[in-house]
Amino acid sequence: MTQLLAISNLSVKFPTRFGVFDALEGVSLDVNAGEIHGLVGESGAGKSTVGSAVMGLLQSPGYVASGEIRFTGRNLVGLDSDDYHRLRGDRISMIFQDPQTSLNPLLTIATQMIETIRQHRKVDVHTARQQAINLLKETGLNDVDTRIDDYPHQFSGGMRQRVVIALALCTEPDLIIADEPTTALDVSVQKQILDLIRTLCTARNIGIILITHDIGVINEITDRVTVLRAGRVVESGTTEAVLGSPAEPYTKALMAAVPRLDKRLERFKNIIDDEPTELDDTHWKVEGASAGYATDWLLTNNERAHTSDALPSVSERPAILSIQDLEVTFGASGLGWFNRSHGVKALSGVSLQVMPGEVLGIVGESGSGKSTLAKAIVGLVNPSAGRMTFRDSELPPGRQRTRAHPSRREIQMVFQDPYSSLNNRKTVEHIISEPIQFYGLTDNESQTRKLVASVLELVGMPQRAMVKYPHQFSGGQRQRVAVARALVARPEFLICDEPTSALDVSIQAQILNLLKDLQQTFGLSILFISHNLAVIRQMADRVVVLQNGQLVETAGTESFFNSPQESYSQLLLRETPSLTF
Amino acid sequence: MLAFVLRRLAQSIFVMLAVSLIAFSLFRFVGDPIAQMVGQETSIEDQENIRERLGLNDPLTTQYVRFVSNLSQAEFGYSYRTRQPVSEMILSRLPATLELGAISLVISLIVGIPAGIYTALKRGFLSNALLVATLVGISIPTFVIGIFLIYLFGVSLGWLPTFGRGQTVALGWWQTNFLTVSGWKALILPGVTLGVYQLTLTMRLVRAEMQEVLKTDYIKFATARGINYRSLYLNHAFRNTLVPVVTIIGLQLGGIIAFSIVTESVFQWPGMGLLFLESIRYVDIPVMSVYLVLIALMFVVINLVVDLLYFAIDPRVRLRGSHD
Amino acid sequence: MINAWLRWSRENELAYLFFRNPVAIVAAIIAILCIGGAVLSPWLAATDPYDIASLDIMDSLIPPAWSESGDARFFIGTDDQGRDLLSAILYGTRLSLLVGFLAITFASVLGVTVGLMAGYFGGRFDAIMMRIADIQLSLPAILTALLVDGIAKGLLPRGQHDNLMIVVLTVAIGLSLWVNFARTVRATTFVERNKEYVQSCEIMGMHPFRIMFTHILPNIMGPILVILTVDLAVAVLLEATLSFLGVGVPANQPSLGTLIRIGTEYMFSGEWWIVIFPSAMLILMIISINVLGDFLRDALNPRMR
Amino acid sequence: MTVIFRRSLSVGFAALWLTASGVTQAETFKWAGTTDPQTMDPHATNSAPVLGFLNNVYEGLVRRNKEMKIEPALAESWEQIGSDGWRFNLREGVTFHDGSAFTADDVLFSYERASSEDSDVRSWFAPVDSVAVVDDYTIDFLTKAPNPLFPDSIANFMIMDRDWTTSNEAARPSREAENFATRNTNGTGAFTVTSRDPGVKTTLQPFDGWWDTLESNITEAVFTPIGESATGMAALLSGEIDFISPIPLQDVPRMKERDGFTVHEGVEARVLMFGFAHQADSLKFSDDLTGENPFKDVRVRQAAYQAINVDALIDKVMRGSAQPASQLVSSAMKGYSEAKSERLAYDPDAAMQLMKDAGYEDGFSFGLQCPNDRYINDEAICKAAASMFAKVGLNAKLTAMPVRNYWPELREDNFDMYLLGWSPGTFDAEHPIRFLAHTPNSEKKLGSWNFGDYSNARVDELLPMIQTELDEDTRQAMIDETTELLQQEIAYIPMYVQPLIWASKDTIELTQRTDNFFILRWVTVN
Repeated sequence: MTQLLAISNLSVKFPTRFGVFDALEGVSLDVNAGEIHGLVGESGAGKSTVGSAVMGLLQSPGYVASGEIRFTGRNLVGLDSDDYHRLRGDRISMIFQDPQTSLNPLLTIATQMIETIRQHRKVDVHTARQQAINLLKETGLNDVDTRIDDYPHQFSGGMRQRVVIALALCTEPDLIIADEPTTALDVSVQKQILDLIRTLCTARNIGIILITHDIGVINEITDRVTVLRAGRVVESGTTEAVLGSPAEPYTKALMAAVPRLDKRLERFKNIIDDEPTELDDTHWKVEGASAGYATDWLLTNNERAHTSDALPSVSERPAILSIQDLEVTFGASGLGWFNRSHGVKALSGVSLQVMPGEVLGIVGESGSGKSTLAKAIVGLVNPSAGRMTFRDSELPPGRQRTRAHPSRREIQMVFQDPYSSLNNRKTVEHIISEPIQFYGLTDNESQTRKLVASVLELVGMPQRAMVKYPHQFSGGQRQRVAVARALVARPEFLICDEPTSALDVSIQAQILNLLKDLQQTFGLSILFISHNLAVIRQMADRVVVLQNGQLVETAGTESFFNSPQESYSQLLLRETPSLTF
Repeated sequence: MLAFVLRRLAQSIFVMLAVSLIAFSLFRFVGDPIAQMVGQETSIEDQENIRERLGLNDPLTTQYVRFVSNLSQAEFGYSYRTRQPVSEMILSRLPATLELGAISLVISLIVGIPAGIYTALKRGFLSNALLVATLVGISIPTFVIGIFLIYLFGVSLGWLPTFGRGQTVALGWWQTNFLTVSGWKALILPGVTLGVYQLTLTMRLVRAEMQEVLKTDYIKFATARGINYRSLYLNHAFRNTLVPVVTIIGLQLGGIIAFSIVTESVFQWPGMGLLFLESIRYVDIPVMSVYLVLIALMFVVINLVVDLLYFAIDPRVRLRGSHD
Repeated sequence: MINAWLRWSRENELAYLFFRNPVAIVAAIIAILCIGGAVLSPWLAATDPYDIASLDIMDSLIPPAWSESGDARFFIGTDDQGRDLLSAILYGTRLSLLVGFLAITFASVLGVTVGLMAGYFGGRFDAIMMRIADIQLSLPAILTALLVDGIAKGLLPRGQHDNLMIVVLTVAIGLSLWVNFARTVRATTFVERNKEYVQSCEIMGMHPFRIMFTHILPNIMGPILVILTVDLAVAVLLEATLSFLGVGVPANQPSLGTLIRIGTEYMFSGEWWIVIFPSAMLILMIISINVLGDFLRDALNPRMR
Repeated sequence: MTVIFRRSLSVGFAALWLTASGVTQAETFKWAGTTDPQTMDPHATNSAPVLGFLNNVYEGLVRRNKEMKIEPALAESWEQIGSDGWRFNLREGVTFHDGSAFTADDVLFSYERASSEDSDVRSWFAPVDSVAVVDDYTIDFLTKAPNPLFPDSIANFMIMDRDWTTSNEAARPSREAENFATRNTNGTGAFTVTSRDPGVKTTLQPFDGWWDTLESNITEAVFTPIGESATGMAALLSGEIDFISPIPLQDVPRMKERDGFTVHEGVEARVLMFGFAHQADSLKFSDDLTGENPFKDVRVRQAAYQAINVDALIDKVMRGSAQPASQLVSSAMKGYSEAKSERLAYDPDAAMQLMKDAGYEDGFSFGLQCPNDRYINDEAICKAAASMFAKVGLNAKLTAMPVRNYWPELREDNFDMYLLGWSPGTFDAEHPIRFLAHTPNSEKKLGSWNFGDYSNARVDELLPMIQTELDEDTRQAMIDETTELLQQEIAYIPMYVQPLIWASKDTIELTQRTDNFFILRWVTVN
């Protein structure tokens, strides 16, 4: 094995108005030909900065402050920009995260590939085209001869990522930097792409730097791994060694936070707590506010609190929510005069029940209709057929649900993206107190204020958070606020739509812990939606699998993960990268 | 795609009817056409007779129905002022306005687009100078620019004509400026006056869009593939700015037509805008109303062309369209 | 004090960017001077140009004080009516800005409301409003002005026209500008309405108007603010152009545009100051507003940073 | 199509060659005015731009010479027949531009055409009872009453050819649509129209077969309307045009100093005046008075008169280029009252005293209407006057508007005081008395521009006498009496006679006539 790339003591600085930010500090790593070197870490760890630094594409005003990047012996730091540009694509190439955005939408695949090939090799158009066709075949694209003249939007996500890889391979580079190459893909496709990368690496003897936040992916295909945290190397070595017997506490904690596919944990333990807490935050209190006050308030006037112990078991009680033959069709509008289309069925014939105090996990890939299901329940979309019953009474669908309908309070939702689910222009106090005031749950403002502070404490936030704006918080903290907002409405039923998929694993673990705690304390019924089977396993009592808008399988969690019945369920379980040791 | 065009045409008829109604209600407020038609010695009775004969005493609805039904039969009526057929008057003025508009559009594009790309890519003195210069451009009222240019190039330097179209050549009914030296010379000052504002908008828009596109993944990916900068900026980046740029340019064409009223007035450019101003002055209702409807028609056509250009530019639109 | 300023500017993104942008600072100073001078014109100006009794035709067309036949009373000379040009410019700026501010207020209230509703409700309402916007775009501002002028004259009692012209201009310019607001607000509302914070309001059963005005509106203030600045400049220019075409403010209350229009009549007669000073004032003011608009556009657009 | 294309292309190349080689004939004369003549039909529109322009193309029985005096044209001579008629002896050997001969029948036809329902000049023939062709070269116009001024009143009555007109279906002027005569001409005048692009350009050439000798040496004349005065000035200064009418007053001093240009200043026939709402019971636009109309009081009217410093107006607003006016006509008009040529003096103190006497010591506000695109510096005059009025307590609220709105506004009596300019079409003092001083009477078509309803029985009595009186001295005495009445009652405030300001290159020799008609046959290019 020849050493392709040797990074030593690399420091990258970004001057900002708060001072100079050290994106990388003294990072050293090396990559050999025919080897996949994983870079893993949470957001802000500096993984992508390593890639950009190697490519010479550090975003202004970032710069390499010190250290060397030796590529086949040649130091790339300080290289003339024209020379660097010749090097790019030719010797070093790159694969980006999102195949939806990394291809030029206006040019055909052929145009983009031929241009790239002819940029670096003196060949005529025909030869270049033939090379492009061969490459696309190599990456596993079907009907290459005809499809090469298609535009990017005509390909599915997985196919597109194959095209991206073919493009990166156009000039037979020695080193490829793959920045989260499978993060935007469904698990079933992810596995194929990872296999492809592995094959190409071996067959072409290419060195690959694989940047990812997913330890499962690292475990799956990398030869060696470097763990980064806040711009510094935490641990580096062969994948087996680092993941098998992590030496550093951070690595251990990181691995502990990853939800396990093979077993259910009561709680995540040993969590890294990175969230900075300013000192004065902890001293700022609203008089009389405490987590206990919030718990008491939430439990008062709450039927569950009184009845849950009285009834013997979950299964004997009537379902809190039951759905029969739900069907949702999109795009079948009669508005156009000339194009009455029949629309796309996002959901068809879905029936399910949620028992009181139960967590029902909904799992499926993108396009499976899992979010549509949630929206149909809360009334955001209009079902075209089927009926829903909530707490023994008919739940009017979509627009027929009046604004004052009691279910509007009783059903609450936690969204996927905490950056868009909180109104950035309102204070946290305003955000949380809005449902309280809207539903008229308190008698006066001081009580509202006390309650807001208490609920914040309940979800693990300092009370002072209430005077701040969402943008002053990290993603995990925002998600806590979102949970608090859902909680103060005193809901019977909570829908969590991918509540952790936008978060780092350690934060995900915290939020999952929080949800578990709250569910236990308040006996909430939860519909928990996720694409991540491991997360579902940690959270759900029962599992529902959706595929293309249809219900594939319903089973108790343990039995599902131990012996899935349907072939699609088996496929999903098989393809999900996981930590199994 | 045919369905799309048909749908747009249906909407267009609605737009045109609305504009014609507005145009029509405008009449009553512009002034008294009769007083402008007759000499000072014409008696009040004679004026009343004319009013009656022109149908101006009919109820407004009757007048509107008559107007629309005439329009639909391509009957545009006669000018109150010159008594010529309105269609002929407008047709004879149309080439002047279109050629002026075309020149100013060309000026705004051939200067605005490269300048926009340049300022998006480079920072530095020239870039800042361009940005400031164009700011000055949109900060000065069109008529001040026009009069200033006339004074400088027409009077002080004597290089260019101060008014009119110069020598024109007839191609059928179309009088063109493009075939004579004096015609070209006459186009320069009004073309620049009218183009400056659009140029600024084009440049700023191209700049903003370029800056956006340059931050996209596919440009980063293309850079990572070592695509040469020329192709990167023009073929990859600029092409992707075209959809918004074409949209805005379509809208600007409307602005050019609207602002040509001022420019034509300053340069005595015998186009439709000047005709329109004269018509307002003489309360020449038939000319005004047909002008307005024609402008609405132009807008409709421009909007349609812009939408069709999307088909040409963006395969996503094109291919979705063909599936319908 | 200064430290507090600095700390505030460090916490406030906009202020930080502003204090690092010398061009924006200069522009802001000029804009403040223009607006301040205009607002305070009754106290700053040496004479009241609206008080026709104080005018003396014998004082007309006096060149600036520093030239040979200048008069110390009139620092930058007088116009054709014997008005002190400096006072006239200050008052004219006030009138132009008044018309500009009123017009963009009108345009933004109308445009934002329409844009919010079109973007939020979509569908048929959206289609109809956008067609109406098309119609508006195809009517040149001068026509809108004539139409509004005509209707106002028809509806309102005689003798009120002079005072009315400001309202007429405001409405006319506002009508020509609301489309900008409507289109932008509609586009951004489309984006916002699919965000989860809006959905969470919808789930609660909040009234659509409450969602639009208390939740979406604060989130789209950035683009609105940018259009506000740019269109303020456009409105002032439009008023000047309308004056040029003869649909402007009343004769005895000259706006900056009217002053320039009158001034252009003296281009060849050697009385250059009548056109130069008002033009310079207008250009300076518009440039500074535009520079601020540019600054805001860059600063408020997160994608540009 | 191809043929047309090729031909026009060759025209194009010819044009290219012309421009490129810079061949310009010295005798091509380019001139510009503010408005294009609406029509080429001499009977269709009674407006100065049309009549002025067509005077170069068509001719009447009589014409005005450089001093505005009537001289023979198509009629070699004329005499009164009996007390109620005029006989015109026509010139022989005159041909129209198309070569056909001019006879009495053409005059009869033109009379019928011009006095028809569709004609805009029919008011000229209101006094005519009948017209009789005596022979080919003699024609009689019989009037309803003695009419001493009849030949003067038809100087702009232009003769058209019967055959050309009828064969081209233009036997009557058209109100609604155009006809052949709207854009084509066939006169007997010194120039023929060779091409016309309405609103853009009109080209004329001398008529070879003209009966009179042509003073002018121009071989081609091109007229362009330029509405924007600054643009027109620029065109003249850059040498693209040889002559322009008018130029802005403020440009006169500079223009005079420039080398190579001449300013032609003269006095027009138009008198500018303020009129009052004489009969209204209350002011329409007053903030402080209701139910009373101070302008009914002659003292208030006189106060307004004496508040205006006409000399200052002329000096500043009109740049010294106007003459003060004491009556409704200028001194160049026939019947001008020399005896009554004194204006009341500018005297603000007297004006304030008059206001006090009338009971308006504290002043009052009223509406002053003013056009802004009709007369030279009209708006500026009103503004300046308003500031002068203000000094004696007459607080004018000025509303300036385009003329298209102005006349309807005045017709609806929406004014307390208004600005008016009057140019007598007959160049006789009788004209303004008929239109402005006589009590409005729509039946008799009198007082039709007397917006303020001024009424004086004696004036009404005098008008028909003036119209029919054949003896010059007696007639003048009547006019003097009328003038005195109008002055005593301050029916109007005459201010000044509007100037004529033309400018040309100094190589152009021309004659400026009081009626502001630009006569090409008097133009010489040196």
